[in-house]
Amino acid sequence: MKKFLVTFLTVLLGGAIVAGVGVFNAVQQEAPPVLVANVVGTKTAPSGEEMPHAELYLDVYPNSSSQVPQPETKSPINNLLLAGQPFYHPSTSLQVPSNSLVTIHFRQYDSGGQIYNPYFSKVHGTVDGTMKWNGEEVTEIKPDEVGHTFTVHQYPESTQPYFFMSIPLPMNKANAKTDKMGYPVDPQIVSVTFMTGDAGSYVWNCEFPCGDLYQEFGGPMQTRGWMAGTFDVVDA
Amino acid sequence: MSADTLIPEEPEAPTNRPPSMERVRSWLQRPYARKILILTVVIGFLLLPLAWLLLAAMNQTGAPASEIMKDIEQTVFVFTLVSIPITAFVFAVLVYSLIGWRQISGDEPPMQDSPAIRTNTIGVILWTVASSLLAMFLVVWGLVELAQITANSYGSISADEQPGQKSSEIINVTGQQWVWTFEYPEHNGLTSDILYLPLDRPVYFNVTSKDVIHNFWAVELGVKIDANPGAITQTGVTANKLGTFNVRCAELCGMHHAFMQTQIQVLEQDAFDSWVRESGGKKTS
Amino acid sequence: MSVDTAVETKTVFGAEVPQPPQHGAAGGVMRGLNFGTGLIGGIGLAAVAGWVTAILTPSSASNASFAPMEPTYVYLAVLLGWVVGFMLGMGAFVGPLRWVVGRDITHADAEYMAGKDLGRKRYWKYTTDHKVVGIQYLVVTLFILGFAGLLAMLIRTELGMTWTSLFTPSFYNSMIGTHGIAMIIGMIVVISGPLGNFIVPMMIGARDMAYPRLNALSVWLLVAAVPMLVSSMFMGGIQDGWSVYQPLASQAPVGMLGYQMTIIIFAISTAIASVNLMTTILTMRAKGMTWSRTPIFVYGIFAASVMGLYAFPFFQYAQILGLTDRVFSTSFFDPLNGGSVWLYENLFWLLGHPEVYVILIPSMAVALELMPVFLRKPLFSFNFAVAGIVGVVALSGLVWAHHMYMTGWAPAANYPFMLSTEMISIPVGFLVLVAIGTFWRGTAWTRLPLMAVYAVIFNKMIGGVTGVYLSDVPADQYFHGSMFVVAHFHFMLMGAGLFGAMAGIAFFFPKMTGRILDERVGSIGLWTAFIGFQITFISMFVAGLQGQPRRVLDFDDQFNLSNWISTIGAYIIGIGMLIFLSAIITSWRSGVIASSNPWGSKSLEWQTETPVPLENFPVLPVVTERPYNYGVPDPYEAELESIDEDLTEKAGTK
Amino acid sequence: MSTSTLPVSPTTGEPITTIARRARLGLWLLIVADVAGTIALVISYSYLWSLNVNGGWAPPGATLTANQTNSTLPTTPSTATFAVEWPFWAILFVVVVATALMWFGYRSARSGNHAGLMVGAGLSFLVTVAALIFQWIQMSTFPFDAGDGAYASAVLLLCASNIFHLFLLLFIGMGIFMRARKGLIDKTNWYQAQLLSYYMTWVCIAFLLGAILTTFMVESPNTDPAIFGTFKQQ
Repeated sequence: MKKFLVTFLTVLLGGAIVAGVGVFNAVQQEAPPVLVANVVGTKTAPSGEEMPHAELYLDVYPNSSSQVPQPETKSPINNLLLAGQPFYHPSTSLQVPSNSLVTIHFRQYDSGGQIYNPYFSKVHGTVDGTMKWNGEEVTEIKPDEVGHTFTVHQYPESTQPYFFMSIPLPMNKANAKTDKMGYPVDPQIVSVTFMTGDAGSYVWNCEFPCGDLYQEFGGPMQTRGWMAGTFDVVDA
Repeated sequence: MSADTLIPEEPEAPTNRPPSMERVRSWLQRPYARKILILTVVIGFLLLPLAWLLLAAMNQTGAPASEIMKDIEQTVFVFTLVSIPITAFVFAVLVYSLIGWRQISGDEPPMQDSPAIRTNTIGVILWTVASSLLAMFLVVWGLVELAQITANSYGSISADEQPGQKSSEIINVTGQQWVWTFEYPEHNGLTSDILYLPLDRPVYFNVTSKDVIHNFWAVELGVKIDANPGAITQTGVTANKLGTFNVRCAELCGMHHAFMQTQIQVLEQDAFDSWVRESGGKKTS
Repeated sequence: MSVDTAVETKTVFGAEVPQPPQHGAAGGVMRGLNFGTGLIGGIGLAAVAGWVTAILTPSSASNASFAPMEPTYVYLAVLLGWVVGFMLGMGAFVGPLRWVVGRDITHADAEYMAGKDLGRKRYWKYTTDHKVVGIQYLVVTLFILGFAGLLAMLIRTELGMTWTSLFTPSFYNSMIGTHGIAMIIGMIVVISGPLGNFIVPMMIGARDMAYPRLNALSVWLLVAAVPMLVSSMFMGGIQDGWSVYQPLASQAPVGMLGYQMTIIIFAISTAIASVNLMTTILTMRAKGMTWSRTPIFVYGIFAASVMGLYAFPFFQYAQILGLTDRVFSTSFFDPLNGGSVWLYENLFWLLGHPEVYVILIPSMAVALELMPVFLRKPLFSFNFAVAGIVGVVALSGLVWAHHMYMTGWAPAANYPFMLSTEMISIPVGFLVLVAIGTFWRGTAWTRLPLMAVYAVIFNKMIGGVTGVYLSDVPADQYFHGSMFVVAHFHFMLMGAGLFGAMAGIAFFFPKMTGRILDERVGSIGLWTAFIGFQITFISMFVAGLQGQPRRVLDFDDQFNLSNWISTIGAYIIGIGMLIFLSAIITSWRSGVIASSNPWGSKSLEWQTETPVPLENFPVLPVVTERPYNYGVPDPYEAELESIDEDLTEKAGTK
Repeated sequence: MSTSTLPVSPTTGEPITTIARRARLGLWLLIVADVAGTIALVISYSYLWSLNVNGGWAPPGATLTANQTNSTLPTTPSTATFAVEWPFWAILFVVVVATALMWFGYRSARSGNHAGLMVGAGLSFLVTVAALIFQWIQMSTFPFDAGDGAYASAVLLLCASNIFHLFLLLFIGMGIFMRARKGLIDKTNWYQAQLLSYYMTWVCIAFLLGAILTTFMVESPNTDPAIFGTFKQQ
């Protein structure tokens, strides 16, 4: 019987190791806390229908400093390897209500340049296909003046509605006035309004190459909490 | 119970049969030979539904939407049928070896040895010929199908049918981490994140990538080709079914590889034209 | 003779042998070195190298795409420091340096290094005895497989729990990459390492391997390589699958260096091990052991060594080129500056496909080797078994591009590669024929090793048939890059490979450890794993047929069911493997003491006593008969002959 | 001499001829692995040469014009020029000389001419050092850096492979010389010198391959490759 006890213990120990490593890594790699878009009233959709209206505020920083907070992460190696890289703030895990109009306000503090694919210098998927840039309604910006993009795209589930939205965030010019930490005093203000359908889970990432390594698409571009994240549409 | 050690009944006196037939007949009279053959047939019939089950799984989201996909399914079907007999035979021997021929357990090595069959010329020749023929069949089938599929896509189209002809449509597919974009160069460079295809018209895809390797997989259309950075790969298809289909990326391309998916909308020609007009593309043809 | 002093002599195997001068006690500096000093040397030198590099590298150093280079340089220095320091601490450089200065090793030195009178300590040292190396390989391999298996469990957990996601996509990608390459490394060595080193010299009647010190080098290089792979998990990981296709690999965090260094070192280890095994087999077979009297297992190991020898350098160079791309900004795989992604794929798969057979052929050879013992009859058509192995080796180098059907690198090349790939089913079919023929009318002694062989043949059939779909370009156009491929190669590498390794370990366990592997617990483990295996990978076939791409952590709802079942199966495999592991552990510690030949086998390795003495055979054996000389005259053959006689008589009387 | 028995290995007691036979086989097999690695480099060079991806195989001293590149990408096309080809042949010549000297040393050892062995092994060692220095000078004076496109990368790695080979030769050559000095290599036990001669011969072939590549495969045959990230040809 003793050998069966040993067997049982081996299985138990093996399971415990797997569970332990799994939990440890899951905690280590946990996504940043969810940022919820709060419903702030109603708004008229282009169809004339009154819909709930929610708002969300996001900032894009070129790097972390004492003036701006750190990206939310529990992974020490990410903090080490991605120091000085751009990130979205306050969170990259976003949640918006379904069947409503959502407005996201961006403040963009980073510089930028030429985007690979001019498709992403245009506005896609918003109400009227426009965005408000420093108070002005535009449908696209110059491909060589892009700072970042906010591109939400399809989650691989066919049961949820197709959703694609891409917004270019213009860059701050090199001669822009900066404060003593090097951030622009007047960041690029962009706000977009879009309509959500039924509930679903999506992901978003930046399509402007602002990371490091090959094609400047490594590092922060491939790390949630920096330039990519989740985008959940949930029933209120 | 050891049926095999029993010598079968006295063989019938040979009549006019050729000697080889006599040997085969004598072989078939052995109890295990018949049982294995029966087992092979039974297992074969048990495996037979696989040929349809595989297709059912492949068609879970709908029947093939192109000639290419139909060819692929046909290939899968035929290959399944062809491999069933040989699989069934091997499984039959495995099963019979466990339950038919005498088996023993215990801690000590068995006292009695089994028959010392070092080889069997007829069996070996049969197997070699059969497996070579099977392999040949698979190769020939594959080559013919491949030529056919290639003809249905970009590769071997004759000059007068090359893209640029009125009947066809060119689409430039760009893979980029982690979004597909589709450009319609014949329509004023119209670009879209959903792949719109006209029904029953050949479409040619030029595929490339702006960063790493992606794989453009139009699942229900049976189209698959890598999007390579620094190179243009070409393929094509004629969609023959209306509906919404899937594009998935089939080559690991970084963090959001699992999410690099989009839709294919196959539209009637009218609907396609009006989509082109509404999206700001110029109808050139 | 130029040496004029009186030469000491020593009696070695009955012969008076002159000895070079002995410097100090036997073993020299090796007396003070062991695994502990290896660790101290490795970690110490790694720390020093990393620290110096950190000081020397300006923190502003960056490459053309703004990547900060400091972590890269420091990590690379740490890895190099670890390898050099570890091998230094183990004493790997003592032999070469003594050779250069002309202080040749004496017989006493050699005996010390072979672990004579060292007891258990010899397992922790740079020991040259092939039996010690075999055990070291076994333990290292079990660790590698355990690590990779742990990752497999985590991967399946993520895929099964469709309602929640445990890991970020980056970490998930890094897990699949590390799982893949760790399994590949583990599976490549799992048979040719432990069994190849421990058993093959005894099987051919030799006293040791041809190059005992290279043998020790190969196992300790493996030990040096694997921690680098594990460390890469903590440096951002390998987020690119086991094949680390470029240029995606150039985007991975610095952990990629861990992968590249692991492969570079592992390839050296493999090349050395291959040379050693091949030379041993070619030159050290016992008197009378002609090629037709050589057991099939030896052929299998030889074939694996041949393929490993010519294929691994391609992989190694692919990683060297990738490493220079990352560290020195060269552009072999960077298409912006003239590099080609197809170059990487070609170099990689030039290894990649032979490597599959490096895993499979030894496993099939183990199956064929132990079938005659348990069925008490000779191997059916020995020549066909050899022909099958030779055919696979010959074709293995000509089929690599079937992994690249869909890359578009050369559409016209798909035709010949489809031809060569489907041709390979003929030699593989020979091996199946030999297995079938050996089962034919055999009295099965249904012990654990034989049962594992049944599992191998069964899985091999499924893997082989599904491989036919993938070898066909039109069908591959649907299956390429889908879960179908994953299921297929798990059937081959795990279903045939790993179960074959389990058969081999169970079979040779009494010779290696002196104890019998517990039949009951081992069988429970084996069958649990087998059932779990079928559940996991058959439902993975279904997922692939439905159209699920591989290496995704999130998927459409329609794949939920098959993934969920697959995950349950994976847990069953995990439990089964742990049970099997516990059988190994308990039997090793306190199993039934084995006699020297518990299976009643006729091959040479069982004729020596257990535990095996240092020199294996006090007197080298002489082989006088073919292997697998089991069996009794066949009653049916007599019957057939009588029919033939009757017929000739009839023909004569006509 | 005739009375002395056949020399045997001090560790296993086997005749030295057996050991030599085994070592020769092992060397041939190691050379197979080395050949495979070198072929990987040859494949890399010729593959990149034939493809000229994105026009990145060094255009000799010229830059691509604006409409020839993909202006959306943050990359500067290579401005490298091709290397001078004669140093490859010169270094090959030096290595051949070293090899010939080693062969002379080995043949001398076989015929019992100890002085010849010492001269051959010693001079071969020195010439190998010279080859290493030449190779290093060539590598450090190329008109390009590692980052200057595919041609630069391929050539530099060929040279690095050469340097690796030369270092190996130095190590073994030093050993042969020291052992010859100690009298460990003589008329009856010469196989290690033979092994080095064999290996050096292969190294010459590897150098020759490099020289052939860099001489005869310079300008890429593909003059209008696709432009990265676009559907245009150059």
